[in-house]
Amino acid sequence: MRQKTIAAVLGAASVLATATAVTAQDLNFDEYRQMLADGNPAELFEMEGEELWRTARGPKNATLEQCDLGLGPGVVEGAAAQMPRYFADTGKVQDLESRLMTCMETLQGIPSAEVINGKFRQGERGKIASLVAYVVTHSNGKPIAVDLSHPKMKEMYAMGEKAFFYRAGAMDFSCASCHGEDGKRIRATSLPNITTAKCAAEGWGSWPAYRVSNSQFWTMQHRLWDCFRQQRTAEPIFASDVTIALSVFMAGKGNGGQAVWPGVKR
Amino acid sequence: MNNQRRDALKAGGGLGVFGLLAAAGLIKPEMALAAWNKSAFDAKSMDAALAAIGAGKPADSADIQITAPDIAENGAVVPVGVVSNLPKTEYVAIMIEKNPSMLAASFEIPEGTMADVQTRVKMGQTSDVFAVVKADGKFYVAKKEVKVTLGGCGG
Amino acid sequence: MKKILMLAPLALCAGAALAADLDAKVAEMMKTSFKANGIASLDRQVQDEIQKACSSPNDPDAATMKRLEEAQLATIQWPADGNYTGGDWKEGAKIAISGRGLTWTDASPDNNGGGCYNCHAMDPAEVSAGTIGPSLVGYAKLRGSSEEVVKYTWGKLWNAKAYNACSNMPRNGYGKILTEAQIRHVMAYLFDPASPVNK
Amino acid sequence: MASPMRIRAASKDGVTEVRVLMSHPMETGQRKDSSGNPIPAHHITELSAKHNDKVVLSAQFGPSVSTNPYLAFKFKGGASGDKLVVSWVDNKGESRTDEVQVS
Repeated sequence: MRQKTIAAVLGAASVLATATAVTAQDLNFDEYRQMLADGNPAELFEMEGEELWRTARGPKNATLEQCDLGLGPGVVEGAAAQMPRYFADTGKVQDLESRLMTCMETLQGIPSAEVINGKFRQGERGKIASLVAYVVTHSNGKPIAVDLSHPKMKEMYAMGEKAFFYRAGAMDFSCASCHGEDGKRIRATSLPNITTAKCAAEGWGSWPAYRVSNSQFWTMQHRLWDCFRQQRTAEPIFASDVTIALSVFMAGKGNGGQAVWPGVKR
Repeated sequence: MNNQRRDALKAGGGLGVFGLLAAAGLIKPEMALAAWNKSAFDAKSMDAALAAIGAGKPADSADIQITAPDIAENGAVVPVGVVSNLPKTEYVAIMIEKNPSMLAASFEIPEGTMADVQTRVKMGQTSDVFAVVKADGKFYVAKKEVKVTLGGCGG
Repeated sequence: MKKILMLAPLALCAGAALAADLDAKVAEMMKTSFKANGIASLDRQVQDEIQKACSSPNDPDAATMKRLEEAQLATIQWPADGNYTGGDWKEGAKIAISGRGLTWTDASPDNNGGGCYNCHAMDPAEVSAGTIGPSLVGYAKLRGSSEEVVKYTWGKLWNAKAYNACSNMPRNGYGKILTEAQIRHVMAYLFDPASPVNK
Repeated sequence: MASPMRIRAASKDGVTEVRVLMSHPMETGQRKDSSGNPIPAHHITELSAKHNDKVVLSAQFGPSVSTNPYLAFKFKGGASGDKLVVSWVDNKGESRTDEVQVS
């Protein structure tokens, strides 16, 4: 994409780069990933999430069984595949995590601030992750089907696309620095080109995921938070507009692709 | 699905855990006495680890299959499966040559159970993975190399 | 875009106004959606000229690129004593491997890695090498160590945007990611005949 | 208390295949925390699986087994509705037992 011929030096460099293959080895992890797909430890979080969904908690001592994820109160089947979506009751575009936060506040009386100001994998935010594991499992294998027709969804998509290319921080990175070209890797990790429908679906449709490198279950909010950390920006606020906008952009771009939820990652 | 949780056994103090399990009728009393093979798990060389499980110098065998990826995306979780086609296989051990603790796991295979186990192990670096099998009283071995790579931004 | 312009100039005017509105909203969002944490302060969300110019799918026009590059070139600090490559390649290897530093989980803004392997192949024995940037395997063996190559490499390490305003490569020297001494070690890693990069 | 295991046991053509996921840190004892203090070893040491009243597998684990361990094995026999019980203990004396019906 951004290839430019500058000095003769760099011109020579690109020729030489093709002449000296790094290693003959193509880093193909298909076999490895296939072996992990059966018995994804994310199932342990899913079990916890299912129990949490049905457990009366919070000041109102209520369960989440009346939580409306967009398909009606209590409907979990297929709900995640259609998120983020515009919710009339909050007047906001919400992803799964921010919607669960709303349900916990309205049904159970658990203040959203506890989640927003909390830490990943701890307290109420940690509980949301387990709930996410449970909810997304009920959209596993379904096509990503995000409705972009509402004006607020359209706006979020447009803002997400802009945010995707927004360079900032100590290293000048944008999301596109790593996810804007086909077939690239950071070290041995392959990077989906989110600007294509196919790879946007692969990216969106494979998170949340269990990460084998640290044995943690990461939601998309967590994934984006750590992308920004590595981008060397300031810290994104949990469920803030930028996280929702990027989610709408990715999910919308990947519409029609298959969700493989929860995923398992390196 | 979660009725499992309700059957959870709360381990109390006092009784040794396996004693407690045995008392609860969940395991055989013999097993409660079978101690974890500390010297084998603490062994710092392959020879010492093999000696500690009583394997000595096992013979190479083509009847042992190791299922593991040629290349792993992360060393924290490497799937390893062992199938032994040796008659009367009674024991299977998985060892990682370049790990600080070489013996990863061992399995007692009672009669009626197939010599076909899978688990996942940590690997600090590219290494040979060994499957040591005891069949009809004798020890055999097979190995397979697994390459371990590094990913991510490293920050 | 050009076709739309010819067919419906009015719609474009409206579109341009909306686009400016959108840009303003996005710039606002890129501040209000973030908070300072440790060394990662909120001013990181404010774009400088380069970041702003390079925040769309396409690079700016050639004249703009040239102007930006000239300004970046002027920021490069060349070694006062002319010592470009006299670092320790072994130290350079450590810097090239380490991707650490400057995140909100790093306590200090100093002692950062260069993260070179995140994007580049260098030592051919290192399998886990990224491909966002070109392979640097055999760097000096293939390019030689002429003054031109050495100076270009120093400049590229110090401020990659001087040679391509919208390069994906961080501005290591200008951005205080690496110190001059660290850059010299990385230079040695690239140029020392004993370095595995050149084996 | 330790979190529940996810156990699946399916019988087909006279063979029951068992797959178990355990929730456990499997800490090696070789890592350090952010302040540089060593994190003590904490890992499952022994595991057993019983079909009705018969032990069908017993295992010993060291710290090299991955966090949240996975185990799969097969035994002859077993029918839909049979009881399958898996128990583990770790080096700190914590334990967990879960059971499922063979499907």
